[in-house]
Amino acid sequence: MTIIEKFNPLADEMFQVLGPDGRVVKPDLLPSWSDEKLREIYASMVFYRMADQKLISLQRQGRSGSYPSIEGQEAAQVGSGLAIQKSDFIFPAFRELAITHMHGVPLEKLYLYWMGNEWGSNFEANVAPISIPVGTHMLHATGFAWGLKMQKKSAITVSYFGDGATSEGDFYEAMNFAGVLNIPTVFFCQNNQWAISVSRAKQTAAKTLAQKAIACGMPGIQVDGNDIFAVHAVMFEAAERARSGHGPTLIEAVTYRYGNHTTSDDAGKYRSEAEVKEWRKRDPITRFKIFLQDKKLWDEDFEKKIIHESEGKIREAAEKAEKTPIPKPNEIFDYLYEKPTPALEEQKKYLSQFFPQP
Amino acid sequence: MTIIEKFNPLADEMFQVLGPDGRVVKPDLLPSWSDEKLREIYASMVFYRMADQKLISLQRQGRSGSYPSIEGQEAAQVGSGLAIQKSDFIFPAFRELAITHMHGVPLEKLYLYWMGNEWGSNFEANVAPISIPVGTHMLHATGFAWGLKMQKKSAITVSYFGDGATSEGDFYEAMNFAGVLNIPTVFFCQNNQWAISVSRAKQTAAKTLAQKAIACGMPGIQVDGNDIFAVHAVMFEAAERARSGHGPTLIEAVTYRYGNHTTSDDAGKYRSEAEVKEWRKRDPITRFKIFLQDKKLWDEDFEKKIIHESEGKIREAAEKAEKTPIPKPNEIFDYLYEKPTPALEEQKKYLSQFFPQP
Amino acid sequence: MPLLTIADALNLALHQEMQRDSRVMVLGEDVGKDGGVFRISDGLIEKYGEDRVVDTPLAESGIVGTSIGLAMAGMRPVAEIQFDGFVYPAFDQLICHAARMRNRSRGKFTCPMVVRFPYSGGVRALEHHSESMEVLYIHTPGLKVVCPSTPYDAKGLMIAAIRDPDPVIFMEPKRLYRSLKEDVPEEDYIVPLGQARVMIEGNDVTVVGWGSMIPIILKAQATLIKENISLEVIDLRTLSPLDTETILASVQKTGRCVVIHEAPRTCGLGAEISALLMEKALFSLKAPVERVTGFDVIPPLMKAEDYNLPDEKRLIAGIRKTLAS
Amino acid sequence: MPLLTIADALNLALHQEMQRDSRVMVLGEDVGKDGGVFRISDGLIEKYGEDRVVDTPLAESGIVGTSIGLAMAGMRPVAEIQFDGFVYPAFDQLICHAARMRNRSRGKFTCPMVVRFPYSGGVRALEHHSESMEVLYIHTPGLKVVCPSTPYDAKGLMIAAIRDPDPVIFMEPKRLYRSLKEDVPEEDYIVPLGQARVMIEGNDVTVVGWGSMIPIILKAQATLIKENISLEVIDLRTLSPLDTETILASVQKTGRCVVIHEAPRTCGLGAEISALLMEKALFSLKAPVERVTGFDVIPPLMKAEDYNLPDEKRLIAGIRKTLAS
Ligand SMILES: Cc1ncc(C[n+]2csc(CCOP(=O)(O)OP(=O)(O)O)c2C)c(N)n1
Ligand SMILES: Cc1ncc(C[n+]2csc(CCOP(=O)(O)OP(=O)(O)O)c2C)c(N)n1
Ligand SMILES: [Mg+2]
Ligand SMILES: [Mg+2]
Repeated sequence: MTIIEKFNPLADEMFQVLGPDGRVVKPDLLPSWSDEKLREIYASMVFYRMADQKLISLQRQGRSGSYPSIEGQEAAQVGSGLAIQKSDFIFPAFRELAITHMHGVPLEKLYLYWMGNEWGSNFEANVAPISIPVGTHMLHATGFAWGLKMQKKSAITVSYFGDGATSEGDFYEAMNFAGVLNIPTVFFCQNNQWAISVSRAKQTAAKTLAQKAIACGMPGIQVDGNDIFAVHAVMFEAAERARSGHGPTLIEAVTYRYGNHTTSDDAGKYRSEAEVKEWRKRDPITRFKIFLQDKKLWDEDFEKKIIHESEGKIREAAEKAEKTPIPKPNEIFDYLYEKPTPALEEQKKYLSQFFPQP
Repeated sequence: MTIIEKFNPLADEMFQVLGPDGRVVKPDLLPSWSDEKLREIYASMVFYRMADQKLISLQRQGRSGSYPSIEGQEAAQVGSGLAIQKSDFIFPAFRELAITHMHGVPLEKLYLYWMGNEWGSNFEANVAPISIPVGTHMLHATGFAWGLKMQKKSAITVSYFGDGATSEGDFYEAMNFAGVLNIPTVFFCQNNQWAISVSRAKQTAAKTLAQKAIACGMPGIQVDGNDIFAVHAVMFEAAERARSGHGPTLIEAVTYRYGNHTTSDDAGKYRSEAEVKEWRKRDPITRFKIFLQDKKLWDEDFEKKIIHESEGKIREAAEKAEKTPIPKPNEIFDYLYEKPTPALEEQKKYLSQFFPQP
Repeated sequence: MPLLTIADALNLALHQEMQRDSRVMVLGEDVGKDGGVFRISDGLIEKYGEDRVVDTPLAESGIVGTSIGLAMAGMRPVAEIQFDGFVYPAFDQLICHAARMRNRSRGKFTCPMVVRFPYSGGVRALEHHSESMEVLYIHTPGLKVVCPSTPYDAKGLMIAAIRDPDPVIFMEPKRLYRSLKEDVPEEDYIVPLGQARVMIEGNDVTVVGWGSMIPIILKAQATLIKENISLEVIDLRTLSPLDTETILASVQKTGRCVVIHEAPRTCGLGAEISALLMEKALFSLKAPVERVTGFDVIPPLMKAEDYNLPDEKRLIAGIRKTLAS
Repeated sequence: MPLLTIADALNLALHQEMQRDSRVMVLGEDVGKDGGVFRISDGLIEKYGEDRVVDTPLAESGIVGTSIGLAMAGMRPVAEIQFDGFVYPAFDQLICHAARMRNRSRGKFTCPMVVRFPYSGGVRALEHHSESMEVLYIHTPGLKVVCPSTPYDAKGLMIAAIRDPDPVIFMEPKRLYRSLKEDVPEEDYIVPLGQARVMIEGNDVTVVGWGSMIPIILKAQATLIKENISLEVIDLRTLSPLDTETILASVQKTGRCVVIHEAPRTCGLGAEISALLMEKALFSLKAPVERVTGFDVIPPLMKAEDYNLPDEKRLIAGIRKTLAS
């Protein structure tokens, strides 16, 4: 418990373990992961980049709805996901393909969701449904963790959200409730520099997003979101703080969205290719690859193998999702309440005239 | 421009010029007010305490609706009001009898408002209507100041609100817009320690309310709200910062609400008499009286004279307000839009059957 | 059986449900030591402690948003919003999340929670303290909306609402909080959601109302019965889902119907009831369904408040109108 | 006259009003460089600069709340909310302040402002992007609500809304943004608020709709005319204040009426129109007023979206039903 407490969000620093060039900056803070684990983690990041790409092409082919890409944010998600326990609960926004899958949601479910089927949100894992209204679900994560605390459970919650989300009043209210009620939750902000076309600088005059925690009397820390070790270390501490009754933490993971906001967006309208190029130099996967190379844990064969394996899994998930039958007309009425109301029954019957069910 | 910039809202200090005992702590920061002006200011604080008391007794007699007393907060309001210009705009919450009157609203209007007549909000002065929904009107002050800036006017806006209001998302959004758009406005929080029965400590884990400004990249300062000189000095700087294009400031004026939340409330249910007594020792009027006594500017005759004069003005205002005819039935329809809609005309006609108008 | 007011009955229901079910929590502004500004949660904090009875920060979206999380986690939050006019900051959480969590997750997560607040005018309060905007919640799929008018129903509906598996908006007619008393059983009972109550049977005109309008209907009934005009009085009790069957059965009998509500006229619940009768009972109607409502205005401050509130005179005029055609 | 889409026409109206009146500002999320996610504000920032065309922080209450202040100060803000489902965080500012400032201050302060947003389903969008909750605004006294269905009206209504002295909610049928083109005058003109338009005259059934439902009505009209069933088609254009007169005149002629809307059925605007006809035209009605509406459900995700959206088949069934009785 030292990184977070030592950190001063007003000092304009960013916590980092692995530099953009793949060299270790703070060797004492490297986790004691086995070579096997390191390779697995690398493989998972590659897998997520490919799974993300797949959805983009499905959308282009009209086989999915519009989709917000995570490309560039793999370390932020995988690094934080590695630091929590399966019994902890994740509250995602919408740009969270990696962390939601990592926390137990099958890929075909996530694909199904983006294809526009509510069953794609029926998660078995400890993951709340994808939340489209920006900034609203951190209140749920706070309330849920409050409930866990009431029930004397040791699990915590983590909410994921973007830089834009920090401008919503609900974000502030969630932090304020969490702070004053000492709630076991972590606010994990993926500052990917853009909220659609609005830059981080236009979102707030605050120098860092981490410093927003000060308004609610809780610690805030800025971390290099493309550095998987740094993210992991900070998230691990924040989770342990929460779990041990020390309350919430705000983490600002500094990262970048390489792609368009969603497949409906054209980022070329509002930002330069040069900027994207600059950020690609700090790529989370490349950086980690160099680290592995230095440890002789990476070679071309390994890369080919994980690409091949990933392709198989991804193809399978896409097929499963596409084969899922579309919902029946009845379904739009059946999940509003535990028991449909008389009006809903009447409307259901009326609709069956137009869409006879088998 | 030094007090605000030098202030560190995280250092747990409170800016003060005149100590609770009436002795000057920072003589170099005393304003160069004439003896006459000092006596006038004292008289106005006494007047406001009496005008406030009058409404409480009118309410007890069933001659007014419930009313939120300002007793104890006179220095915060008068001190800040002295530091701004008549062309500046005030956006009050509801506990602002002194500042709204001081800024030009006749007392009878304010009485009329609390008696439940909309004409009591038809201010000629540069004062927005009383705003009941807690925390919402700081956005208006921000927008209004934005408009003034667009129109290249030199006036600024000041919003007044309580400690409880700082928990609303709108408060944060207002500060965030003001910060990032560099709006000429001042956020003036009267932290009177209570939001009805909820103590300051239960409102937020932040040590000071002033530090909430950090979340929006603007300066925040905590000031002794019962010290008229300190409030004036800080407000003067904040106003000048705004006016000269340096952006918004959050001021936390630390004060106390002696009375019940409103005349409908019983503060005995949630706080101790001892606490109130402790705060009365830091009374803003007594403190200022001692200061005047030391300068030989106060004696019993003076006190009697101002009490006598105030009584007259207050009686007159109450009479005027009570003599104001109650609104006619038509009025409830006539101010919704510039021109009543056909439905409203129909409803007006219908109502006239039940309340024939002279 | 003790004689209780609506306020007492609600307080009793909260006490009993907190006693019975440790998942039940009460949260909101001033619900703790103060017992709520109308004292509906009086005594709870002393009995069930600060963990289960929570004075929250002053933030309605926060109150409802964290309640959603609490409910998803298996608690049974009863959130108080201090007044009708202060629910709106929480409207986004209500419509986007509380109302949708079950549907969105195909039943994986649910929001068994109650959001209760005083509504109605007639108490000479400040601006934003005299509203009746039930339509906002009725028109939001996924919410249920409840509004008692008697102490007995207040207790039974509150218990039903707390035990309901879905989010319930519980509107309490503030001007009736302490204006009437009735025998309320000590024991645990529920008044099922979704069932209107025929308070008085009659033959000439069906009058449909709820909450704060019920005493006005009862007065009109007592007045008109002297002229041999017999009203059938229906207290909806639950506004969503609507008990269309009970209304329909009555209007098929009487052939005439007046709906009375405080809410603004345009797109009020009166319109829905009128439209339903149009669709399902047009040929039973001897006269157009009449609406006696608040106007399409902002609730006036107290001096002019009575102009807007439907009263016995206006109701009787509406009834006579349906009888005249 | 150029052939324009609704999107073009709105864009043109914004350009012309910004040109004409320096008090007009456009603010919201992504309205600047991006020109809005639907490009309605395209080119404005280049022409009128960053001061008047403002990419705000991502906070809807902030956008509407500061617009209120701007309007009070004498500006003419046109605020964009990015989608129908994201207006709710601003609902409190709309109902408590924008709608009330004039009444509260007895005319001292007013809120001449426009809050515009795309609404309607049918574009295969994400959750919260396909809503039609106009009733929330119609039922709020003090707001006006506008909803065009053609490029001509889009431009004329937008200009009227910007010049209106009161707050206007401007709902843009997103699925029609680019689906039809028509000649739109270059010059400055307004379509007055509060006036419905009889799009097609007919004798058998009056069909009332607005926005995204108009093309469906027109299709049904074209289908049915072949069977010699003649529809009178009314496009409301303004939803509040309602042009009751035009509806009434038509139904007095046809004796039959169908209202179609995407919004949830219960307490939809269809109910109000039905209730009005009940009150003002019951004895002209040859059949009950029929409502063809969205269901009381949460707008389904895209795979199931069509189940919920009223279409030509359902409309024609409704029309036939009124003709059968
Ligand atoms: C309340 C709300 N307002 C607007 C939108 C439309 N919208 C979707 S994503 C987005 C930008 C979000 O930015 P950020 O929080 O930084 O997340 P990112 O997309 O970068 O992951 C906007 C404005 C929304 N979904 N919800
Ligand atoms: C949005 C909203 N929620 C609740 C209330 C009810 N209410 C009125 S005053 C008040 C407490 C306000 O506390 P604070 O901001 O500290 O101001 P003070 O009353 O102490 O001046 C509350 C909860 C309200 N008026 N508006
Ligand atoms: Mg972002
Ligand atoms: Mg206070």
